[in-house]
Amino acid sequence: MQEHILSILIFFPALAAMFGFVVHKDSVRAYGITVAAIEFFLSLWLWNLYDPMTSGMQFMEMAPLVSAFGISYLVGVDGISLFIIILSTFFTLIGIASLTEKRRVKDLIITLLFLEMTMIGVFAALDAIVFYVFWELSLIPMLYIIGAWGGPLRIYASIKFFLYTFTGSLVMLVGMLFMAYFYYQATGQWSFSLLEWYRLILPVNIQMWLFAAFFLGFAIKVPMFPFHTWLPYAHGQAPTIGSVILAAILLKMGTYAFIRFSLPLFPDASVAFMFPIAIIAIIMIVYAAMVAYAQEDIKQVVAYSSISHMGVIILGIFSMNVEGITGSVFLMIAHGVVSGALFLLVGVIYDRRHTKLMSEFGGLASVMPRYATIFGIMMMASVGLPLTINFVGEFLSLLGFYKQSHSYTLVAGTAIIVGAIYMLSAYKKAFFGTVTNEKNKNLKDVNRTELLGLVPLVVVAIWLGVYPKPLLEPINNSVEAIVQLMHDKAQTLEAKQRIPDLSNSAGLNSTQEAH
Amino acid sequence: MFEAIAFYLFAALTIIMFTITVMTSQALYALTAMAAGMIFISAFFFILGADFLGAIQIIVYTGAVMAIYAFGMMFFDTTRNVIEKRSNPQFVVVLGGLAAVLVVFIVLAPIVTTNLNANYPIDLAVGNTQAIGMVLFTKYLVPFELAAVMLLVAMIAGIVLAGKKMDKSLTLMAEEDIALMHASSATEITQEEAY
Amino acid sequence: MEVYLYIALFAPLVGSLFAALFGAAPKTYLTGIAASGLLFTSFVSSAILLNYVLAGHTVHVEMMTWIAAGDLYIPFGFVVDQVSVTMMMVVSVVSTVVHVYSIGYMAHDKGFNRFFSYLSAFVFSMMVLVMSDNFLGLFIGWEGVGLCSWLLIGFWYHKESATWAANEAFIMNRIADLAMLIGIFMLYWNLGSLQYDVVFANIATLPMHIITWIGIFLFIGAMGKSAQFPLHTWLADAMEGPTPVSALIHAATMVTAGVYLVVRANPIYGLIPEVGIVIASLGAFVALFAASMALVNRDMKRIIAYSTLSQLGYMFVAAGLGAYWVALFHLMAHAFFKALLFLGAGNVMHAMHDELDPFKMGGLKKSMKWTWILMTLASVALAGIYPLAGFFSKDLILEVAFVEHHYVLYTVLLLTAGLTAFYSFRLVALIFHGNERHLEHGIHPHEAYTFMLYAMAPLGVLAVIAGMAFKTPYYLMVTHLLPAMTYHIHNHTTFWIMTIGTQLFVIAAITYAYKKYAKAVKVDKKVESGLLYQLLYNQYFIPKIYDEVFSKPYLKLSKLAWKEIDLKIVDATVDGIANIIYQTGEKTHTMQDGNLSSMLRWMVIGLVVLLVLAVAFTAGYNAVNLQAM
Amino acid sequence: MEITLTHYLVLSTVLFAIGLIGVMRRKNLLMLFFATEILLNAVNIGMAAISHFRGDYTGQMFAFFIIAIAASEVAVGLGLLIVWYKRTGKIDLDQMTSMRG
Repeated sequence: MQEHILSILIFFPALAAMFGFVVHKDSVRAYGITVAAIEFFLSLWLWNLYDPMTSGMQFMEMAPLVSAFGISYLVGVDGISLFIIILSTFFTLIGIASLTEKRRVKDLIITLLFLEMTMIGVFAALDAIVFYVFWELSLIPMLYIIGAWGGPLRIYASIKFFLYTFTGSLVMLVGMLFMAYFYYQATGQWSFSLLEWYRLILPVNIQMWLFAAFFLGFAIKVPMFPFHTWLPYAHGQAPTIGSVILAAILLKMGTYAFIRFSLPLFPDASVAFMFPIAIIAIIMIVYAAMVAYAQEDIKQVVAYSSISHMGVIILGIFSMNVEGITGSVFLMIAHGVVSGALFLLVGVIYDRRHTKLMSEFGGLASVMPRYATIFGIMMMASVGLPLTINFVGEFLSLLGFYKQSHSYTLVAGTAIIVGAIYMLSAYKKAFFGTVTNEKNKNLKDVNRTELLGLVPLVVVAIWLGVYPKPLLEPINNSVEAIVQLMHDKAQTLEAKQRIPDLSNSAGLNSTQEAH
Repeated sequence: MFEAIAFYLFAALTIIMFTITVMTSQALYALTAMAAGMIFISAFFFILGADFLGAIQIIVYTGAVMAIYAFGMMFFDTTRNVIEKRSNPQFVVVLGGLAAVLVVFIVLAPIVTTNLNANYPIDLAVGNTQAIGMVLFTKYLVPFELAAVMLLVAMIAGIVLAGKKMDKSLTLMAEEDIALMHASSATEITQEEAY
Repeated sequence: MEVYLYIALFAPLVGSLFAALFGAAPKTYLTGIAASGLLFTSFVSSAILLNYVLAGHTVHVEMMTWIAAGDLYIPFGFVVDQVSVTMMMVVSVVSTVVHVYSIGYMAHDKGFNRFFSYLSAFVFSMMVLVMSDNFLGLFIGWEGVGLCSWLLIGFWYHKESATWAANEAFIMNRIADLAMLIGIFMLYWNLGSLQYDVVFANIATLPMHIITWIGIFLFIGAMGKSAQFPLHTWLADAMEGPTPVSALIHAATMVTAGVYLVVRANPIYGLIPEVGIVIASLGAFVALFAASMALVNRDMKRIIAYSTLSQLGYMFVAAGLGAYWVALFHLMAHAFFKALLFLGAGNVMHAMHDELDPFKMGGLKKSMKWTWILMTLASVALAGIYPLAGFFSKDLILEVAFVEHHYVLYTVLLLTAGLTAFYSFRLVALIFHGNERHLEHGIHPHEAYTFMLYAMAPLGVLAVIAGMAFKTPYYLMVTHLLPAMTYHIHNHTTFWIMTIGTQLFVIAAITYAYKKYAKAVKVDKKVESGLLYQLLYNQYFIPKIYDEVFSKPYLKLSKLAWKEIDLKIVDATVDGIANIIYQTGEKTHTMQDGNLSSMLRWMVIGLVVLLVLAVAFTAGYNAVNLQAM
Repeated sequence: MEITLTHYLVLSTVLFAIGLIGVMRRKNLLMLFFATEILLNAVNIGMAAISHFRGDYTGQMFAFFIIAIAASEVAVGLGLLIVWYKRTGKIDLDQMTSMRG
């Protein structure tokens, strides 16, 4: 079973979703929680089996699909994908456990389980075609969730979401095909295996084109400025569970793909595009933070804050050194936890008042103290306070990029200022002051179902902020392998210089660990 | 020399015949011109040594297809001129001409010919018909059978489609009844459209 | 000794978590007493550690790894050495006193339990800040105290002004924190470590301009926390918080963290005296600047806050001139008497039903005798009259400036000393002497609970003796770590002239203050409408300028970014592209008119287009190939 | 003067163009059918010529099947045409617009 654990992880939810159709309507919730819990424990078991000292892929499975073109079902995990997979199972569990939706619960749970399959599939896939298939498949359940359970503008939002991301991924597909064709030209064999592609050193000009093609697909998913406008609509219209999964997991697909595809495949192009992308990332950070500050709807604040944080992640990825990339991977997890929690929290108040406008609230801290406390903790985590989960990632990402450019980091660092501005002012508007709105006078504090979802998130947010080592270590090892690969593959002088060579400093590392 | 004369002669004849077919407003002229054109085309096949194909051309086109057309035209009023609304006749000619010029250009341009090997080389020792038979019943057997079935299907389809209401003979019916029949079918149509 | 270190560090955290358990529960004295008890434990542990350190040892422990990525390795490491133990003593003493005091002060507040939770959390963060053995650990504490400060300033969250002030404090501190992070980044990429010992051992190997930049960035970080100009406005506004908070956080401990940072990083600043001069000049400027605002203010707590600001300026002058131990010494002495002053102000506020305008008080010495005595004591110490604490620490800074030949700084500081004496006693005179103006408002003051006064007593004692008794042993201890510089004016005549001159100047200022305000308060309309008065009263219009130049335009810009750029440009472009495609379909669907003939024409057009493309591409391909050949 | 493949291809093209013009020009469905026959025959000439000049039977085979298809097309097409005529009494293309998009 151990050698097939990844396949089980990927297809168990889908299988369970199929069986979900025959489960009775009243017991489907319990069924969903059970399935998600089993899946979550499976993923924890995967973590337990995972060897943190190995940098390469583990639990690889291979089955040829179209052998003529070298397409095969190839999956595996390393330190980078492992925790995002666990995050996916974790959030599916939390999402189903704290589900407050009343309409067509059965369909929703089946959709979520199907979505879980696609998410894990994306992060486990090591074959470009398999990756692409899961990548696109993940759109469908999300489209369905937004379109069927969303707000009044749900059709517009879901179509925008779908078409936008779909357009990007088509360009990406073209890139993938060309990459495979190039591989064929170079080796005489077709292969879509990423691990095979890694071995290929592409000419710099081809790298540029391919990088651009992949970039569009990933950038829209992230979403990077100026391709971000689908996100506020999607979040604004999606039901709570949709926003949670979207923010926590789906956005990470883009940044994950940057690390998995763009960096190791096109090291020279990555270095060449580093500063343009850094500028985009800085725009994302500052601009999204400003827009978030101007919002009137609390969910939009969180939505734009996601964009702002994704900017930091991008910056970390393109720092091209171990500190920065490790930080950005960690920040993906961190942002998943924090933004997921914030969306859940917004959902709590939306369930009670059916509005998300901050002007409708005020003084909630005295009516709902526990809610305000949890929101406060998560807000502080989002702002990046040390000893919360976000800080570790944010610090490492910025630290990493500082190596590449001092002035850019200084500007990007304003993230910690502008982030505090919009978050604190939103918190102030919603929670502080006196209760002016009659409707808020008798609001109930968070109930047990909601706490079931929120408390684990708070625990994780603080636990990983204080003790990030269990995650950082495997991530670090895998990232080191990627950085070394990039350094070895780099052709231009600039890339050689910008990407550190770890093989020389290996001795230095061990002495440092010794003391 | 003889080949050249024959080619140019038949080329000119074919072009004239087909031009008439396309341009005339008399259906009968068009039919006749086309039948003639078909026969002239078979001449090319004979020149090219494809005797069997030439024979088929005459039999199938002039014998069968033209006969079907002739029968078909009996349903329509062929004595009158075909009245057609023309829109942008120049445009049509320019477009057709342009397509021709382009294809000619492609044909005349040096085609990169890299050792095309004949799959089924022509063996001059064997007669054309025999050779055709050899190829047709070995390599192209399945397509041949399929074509045969297709023809059968087409034949039945033609009969079924054209044979509707064949129990009523339009030639023997009184004028009023025909008008009545047309009217009822017209209402049928309007009903269908209503759906 | 490690056990004591952990007790000293984690006892406040335990207290905080314990109080947090009762966060939503109704008020129970248990939380206050437990938190105070645990802090006392922390204090005792700190004292034991102090004893240990006095014997010449230091304690350095590494609890566990925190962040390890790439070459970066940051543990939770704690060090107790001469500098940090001084801070630990200051923090634990003042916070224990403030905790006990708060049991009385907050007795009637609904958020009693919550308050103790926050307050103890603050002490924990402060302990982390001073005990950490690396820069990032310091940063944890740095942000932690920022968070607690936010929570405590906004403690009465239903007040708009309180929450606004809380956010202002947090955001302003964040601005400085960014600079500090950049400083940390520079240290890491240049030295490969953030541990104090590694950094300080290798800092001299770096090129000068990098050290300078590191020094500048770290100092900007310190400026935020210590509310130096131009990041000073939050401190006065922070007075919206409960008074014990002001005493602990915004007078004694947190705001001095900046000074602590500069002192701690003295091996860096020792290499860059030019930056030191800038720090000292800024400190002197802030000292005078803040004192001038305190002269006319009519809000008791704000006056004390400006006084704090002014004294922080003094500390930075000392630190900037390389007299690190002097800065730390003044930090300690100041913590005692300023906390005392604030707690006294708290008593007055309670008695006056939260009235803050001293012009509406007066003659309180009758009903609040002990408060009067303690506050007067604190004010005397603040003014720097022999033999109280302020004399030893503050006059020392004047001497430092003099000995180092920075006569401009010296003059400014001397002038400020006079102003300090004046506004301190203006406050004392207005509150405790003269007519009982508060009777007009129907307020009948009463003395605070006795145990609160007892709680304040240790601070009173320390304010008196801290300078006299501690100076020499402290100097001997702390110079193990800090540069041992003695500042003696060699010429005895000059020394005596200076000392006595300063004393006389200060006494003159006190006398003037008493004379002007002790009897009857005459409001001089002409002075008040004067430009200078208006300037000072409105804090040089700086908050207003910030509001106009930064806050409002930022909000406007944000609205613009959202409504105009995001919705009307970025999103509209996307929608526009979609619309173009949609419109194209809408326009061209007439092509599908169902007429076979026109469809055939379209087909032929398509054919022609394809043929053209074929010809063009073939020609292009051939051209390229021919070229290649 | 030798007749080459090119000659035949040009002739084929010219005939095809005539057919195209017919296809575009004709509004009468029956006449349109005639034009399509011309198109097919034009291609046939090309096929046979290529077969001849390349010495390969494949071209003739294609021509052969094209003829078969043309025959079927006529049978079915004419049947449909008659049905349509019986229903409407017209075989004018401009009237057939039920496929309007």
